[in-house]
Amino acid sequence: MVGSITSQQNATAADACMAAINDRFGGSGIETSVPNHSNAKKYAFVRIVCPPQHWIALAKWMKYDLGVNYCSMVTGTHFPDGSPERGWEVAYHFLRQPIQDQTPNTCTVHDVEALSGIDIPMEFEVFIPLPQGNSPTVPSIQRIWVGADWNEKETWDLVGIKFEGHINMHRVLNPNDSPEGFHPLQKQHKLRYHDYNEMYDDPQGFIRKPADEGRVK
Amino acid sequence: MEDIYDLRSIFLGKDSLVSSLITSAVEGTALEDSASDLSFLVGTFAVVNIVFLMLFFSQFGILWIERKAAARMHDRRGATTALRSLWVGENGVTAGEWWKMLPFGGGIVGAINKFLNKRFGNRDPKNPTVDRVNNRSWMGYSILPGFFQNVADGMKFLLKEHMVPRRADKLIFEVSPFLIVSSTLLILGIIPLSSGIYATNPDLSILYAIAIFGIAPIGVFFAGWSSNNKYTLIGGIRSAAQLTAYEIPLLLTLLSVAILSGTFNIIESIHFQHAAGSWNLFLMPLGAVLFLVTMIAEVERVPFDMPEAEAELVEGWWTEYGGMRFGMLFMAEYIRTYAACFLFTHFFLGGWHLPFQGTISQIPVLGDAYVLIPGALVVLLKTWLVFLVVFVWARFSLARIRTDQILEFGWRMLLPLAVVQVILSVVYRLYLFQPDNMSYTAEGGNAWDAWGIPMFIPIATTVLWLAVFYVLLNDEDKDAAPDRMYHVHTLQAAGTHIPGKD
Amino acid sequence: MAQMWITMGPQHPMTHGLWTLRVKVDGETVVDTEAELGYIHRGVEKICESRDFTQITPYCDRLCYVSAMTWANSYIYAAEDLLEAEVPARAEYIRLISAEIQRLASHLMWLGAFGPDIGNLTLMTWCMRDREMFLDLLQELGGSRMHYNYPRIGGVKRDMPIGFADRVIAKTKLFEKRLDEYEMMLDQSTIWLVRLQGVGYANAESMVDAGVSGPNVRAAGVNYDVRWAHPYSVYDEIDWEPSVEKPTSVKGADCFDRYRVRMEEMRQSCRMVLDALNKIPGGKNTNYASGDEMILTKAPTRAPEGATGFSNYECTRGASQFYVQGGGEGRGKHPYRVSIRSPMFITIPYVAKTMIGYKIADIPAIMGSFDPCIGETDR
Amino acid sequence: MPMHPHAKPNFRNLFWYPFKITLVTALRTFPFFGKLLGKRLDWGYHNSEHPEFLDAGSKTRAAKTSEFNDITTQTFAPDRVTSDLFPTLWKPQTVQYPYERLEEMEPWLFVPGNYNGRIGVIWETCTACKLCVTACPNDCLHMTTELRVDVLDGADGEHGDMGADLEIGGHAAILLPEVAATLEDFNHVTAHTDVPNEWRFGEVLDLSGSTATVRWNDSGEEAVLDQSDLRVADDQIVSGRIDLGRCMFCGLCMEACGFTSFFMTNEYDGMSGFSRQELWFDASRTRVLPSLHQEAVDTELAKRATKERTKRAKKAAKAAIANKAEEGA
Repeated sequence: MVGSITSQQNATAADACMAAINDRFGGSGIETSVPNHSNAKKYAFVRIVCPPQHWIALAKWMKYDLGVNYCSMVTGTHFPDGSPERGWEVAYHFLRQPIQDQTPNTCTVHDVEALSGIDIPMEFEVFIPLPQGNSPTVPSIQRIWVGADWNEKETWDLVGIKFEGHINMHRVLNPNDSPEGFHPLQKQHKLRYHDYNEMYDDPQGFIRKPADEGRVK
Repeated sequence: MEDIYDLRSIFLGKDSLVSSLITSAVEGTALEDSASDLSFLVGTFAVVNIVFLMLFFSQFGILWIERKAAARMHDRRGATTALRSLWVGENGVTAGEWWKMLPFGGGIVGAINKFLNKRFGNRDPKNPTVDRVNNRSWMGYSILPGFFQNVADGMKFLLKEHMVPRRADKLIFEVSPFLIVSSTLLILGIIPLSSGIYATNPDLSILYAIAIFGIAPIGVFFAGWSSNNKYTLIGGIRSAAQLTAYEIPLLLTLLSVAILSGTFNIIESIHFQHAAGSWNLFLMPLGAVLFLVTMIAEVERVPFDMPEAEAELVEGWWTEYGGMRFGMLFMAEYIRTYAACFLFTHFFLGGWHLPFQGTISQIPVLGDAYVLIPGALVVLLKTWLVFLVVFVWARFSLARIRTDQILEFGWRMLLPLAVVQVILSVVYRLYLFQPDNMSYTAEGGNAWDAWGIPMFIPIATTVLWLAVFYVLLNDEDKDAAPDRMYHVHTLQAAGTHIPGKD
Repeated sequence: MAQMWITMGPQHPMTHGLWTLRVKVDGETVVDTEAELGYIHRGVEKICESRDFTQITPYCDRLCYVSAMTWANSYIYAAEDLLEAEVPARAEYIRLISAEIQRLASHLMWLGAFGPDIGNLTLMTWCMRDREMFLDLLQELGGSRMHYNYPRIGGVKRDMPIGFADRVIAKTKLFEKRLDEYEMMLDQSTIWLVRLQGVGYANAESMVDAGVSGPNVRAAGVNYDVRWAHPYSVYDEIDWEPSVEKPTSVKGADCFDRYRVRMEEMRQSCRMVLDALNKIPGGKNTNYASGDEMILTKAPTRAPEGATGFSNYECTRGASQFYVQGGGEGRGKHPYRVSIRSPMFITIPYVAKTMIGYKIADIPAIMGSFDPCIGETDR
Repeated sequence: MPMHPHAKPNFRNLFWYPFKITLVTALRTFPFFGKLLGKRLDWGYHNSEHPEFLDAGSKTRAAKTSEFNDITTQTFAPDRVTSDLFPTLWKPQTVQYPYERLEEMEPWLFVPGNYNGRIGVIWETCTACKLCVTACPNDCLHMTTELRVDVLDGADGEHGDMGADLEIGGHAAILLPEVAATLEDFNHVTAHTDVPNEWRFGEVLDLSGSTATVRWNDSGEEAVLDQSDLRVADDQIVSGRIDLGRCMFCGLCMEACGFTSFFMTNEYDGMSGFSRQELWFDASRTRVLPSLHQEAVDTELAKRATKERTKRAKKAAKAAIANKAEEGA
């Protein structure tokens, strides 16, 4: 049996990451914390809140100095009722996936105890709050992580957050001929059933057509 | 040895029933002079029809064999009940009673089937709705399940719409299936079912077979090109490349058969195998293997079905064909396969001759009975066996080879081996064959003796090739593979570990 | 021949779903590719915003129809992170067992689709035959054959039925023998090897950079398995090891490596299931009533204001992630935003670029070896 | 061609192994042959290693279907039960639906309430609390009113006197014995129809002595009947009108029900139609026979009887107080 990464290793590595970020970016408005997940094994991760102007510098440093090589998820959220400085938010999730020796035909054993420093897998969560407005804009990290490419496309497509410097931005999930400015995950768009008027009287599909009414309460 | 069931002499012999009937019918009329021509015409017409009908209907056998064998190899067993579902039950006649559709003998079949179902069938009387929904209000199993599936398929194809793609080359698109099907049907013309049952017998029938086999690729390429579809285009080009590459080894293999038999005629080569005392399979196993491999490629079956690789080319050069034209192409492919099996039977398995026929036929009572077995039946059984053992088994065991690998295999492996086989055949015929010992009697000859040992050459050849086979089978470089050939870090083989203890 | 674009899809045997691969070919060689997604975009993220936390689970089942259990589990862990629910140990074991059985079923579906891609039809029926065994097991738990809706926030829907453990053991042990049969047919077949080996190389660094995950990167020697790196369920308590393929070429992993790594994962899943049944608290042949505290605890239904939940889960095709934002009291029981990270959404565009330089006949081999699933890709 | 070092295309691999394994598989499927070839081909297919495949409960359930598919005496293969269609066939095989159905061969998969089939409601115990309607993620459940006989009214035994009485203008019902007799053989899973209603409903026009005049709802005819033949019926709200076109069979409604009157039945086919309108299943179609869940009905009966008793006791106490007050006055 091969052991998994222990919670001790995990906590130590998370603290080390926080300390490193604080060393490098302390006082620039970047807040770092190490919370624990409250599910299952409650392992620790690094949570960073970064203002958009420092984001590219932080991202480059994370990629090249902190060993964060994996951009897994970009989430945009629309807060129409939020505070003026947080009308939108982009949440990035990164992973650190250590790549072992890639020489052909050598063995990469799962020796957990030998792992240390930036070789320990770690999870990063970066929040970038954006002010209220019609055109939320973040600098693109497409050049830093290839994995951010399609994630940013999707975030723009669904939420409408513009990624400055993103090359070849286009619709990925919505049809290519969607109207400009239509981003369905913005909160002003309400859920409705497609072609509801064939069967129902209301967009939510609660009310039947009159022919079947009468017995329904 | 001649088969005793001689259809041609019944219809075409000098004193046959047909000829005497026609002679008496036209006696005294203006046609009297051409009586022999007339009887030849009528007799040939009858023989050709009978032969083609036999070949056609026996072809259901291979489709059925393939389906059933596939089910076994796939580890599933399901009844196909297509024809039964076509029957919409009315007035108490239900879909289950499919035997009522038979032209005659339905009562007996039905009684047997009912007995079997009563004895072995599902005895659930409680599913009337399900059975009604499926038009099967009497449930159970049938004899020969799925045998008529192909009839049902054909009926379905006939009912489908025929479409020509927009901007396709309509003339060529329509013509090429007929080119393929008609050229394929021509092959059946020279295939004998026994020494007395064949449609025609040209002197150079082996060459004729090769020539006809070479026509269909042109149709295939036409079909691929004319469909105005990129998939069919690529499929057609692949097909052309592949068929060209495999024609040549095939030709060389058949040439070596011809060299060994000393004839270009199929029937004569079968007679030769009996007269010389050994089937060609035991004299040229390499040739047999080459013939099968090239034939699998010629009929585009797995593992050489790149031209119609459904994973990337949808259906290859067939893609745009629908309805009965698709059905005809499908049928043509199976007829080609069937013809390939027949040719293998005739060239390598002694045609209508039973195993050890020469020896056993000399035994007083048993021998007489042995010879009574119809040659056509023997040919069909051998053909079906070849189809089952080679074509079906390979199809369901192997994957598909890439185009470049197919061509490389054809040009670099099969072609040199075919040349080797030609040389071997020449050597056998010139130096090891003893024509004096040939005998065309029922007993058969013994032309492959050496040093006084009867049948030494075929036995030695077979043993030699079996040895080669065995060596190749165990030709594993054990030092190169100290552990498993794949090397993921699971150290224990499956099923050996005890959970929690390892 | 001049170069030409071929549009493969949205309905094409190679796509394993609904998407379009536009291929530029020069003769038989692929020169350029372009992936087009979104054909079955259903807006699951939008739907989830108007459903309460329990009602989201069946939608997450439907993200991927071949591995519904893992996707539902993935969501459940995010929701538990958000709602701070405690899960009983027995429920965690049952979740692990169900997820690993689902992984077996999903990998069998992959292998069954991969076989016809290479041209071996027998493989498909064999895999479907064996997948039936595991679907039957999951049906006993969840009640359906595909979309189980089995895990709940704070536990699972119902306990294992009596006799379930015996059936799991019998079927798993049989399946380990069947795996040997598969290897006999595939690993020992030269045609299978020459079709897969040396085809579809993908480098470890480039894959990690592009966001490819799961078995696809483990095939290239990257030792990252979420179950190992961030053990979420009880994966750190049972006997298993991540299946990581040794790199064989500087070019990275080929189709054969990816095939091998999944075959080994199936072995590991069998091992995990058998071991978990031995170690499960409460015993394998007991059956607690639905709602018993051994299998389900009462979880809060309303999320704290501004709280977020995140789960990183080793799905059958890679790391699936859910990010759930709670809406607080104002939003009632509904989440404010549910974001789904599908491993295949990022992988498919990457794979499309991987094909350049290989033959047309290699397209299904490469695509199939990455195991695409369009349900989760388009969401 | 780049090649794995340990995967050389030798003759054995090219020719023999893939062929061998398909041959073995094919031979194993033959009735006698596969078994005769012994353990070498067997590889644990016939469950010699794991005799504990079935638990006692599943065996009992299997015995229930032995009438038409006797699987109790058979051995089981881990991937499929062997069939008795050909007793010699020792091979897992395709279940030949609709000739055979899975629930007959593998009854442990289809425990009532375990399988997520079409929803079914026991009217008798439904309290119209709407929990199921709120739990439905797709809004496919609706409430509807049905005429029904309350479990409490005219119940036998200890709760017999707790039900309501017939009253003019109210509804009455009479038991149709011939329909009730067919219910015993009624199979939800294969019938695909409404459960036949064993009650005939009518409106009470007049009550005189021990007889009652009733106008039947179905025919409009009037009839004079003995009151003891009639049961009190009521127009009550039940859940369970369902738009099957939207249902995703998640089973959340079943879990939401606090009265165990909501079930997922074992019906998995026959839920199709030519229009979306046909997919609206009425409450009569989703009704589950109470006899299938007699325990739940009995529990609910006892619960309601207790409630009724408390109610009556309270009423009596109130009346007593009022009486006392009157007396005092």
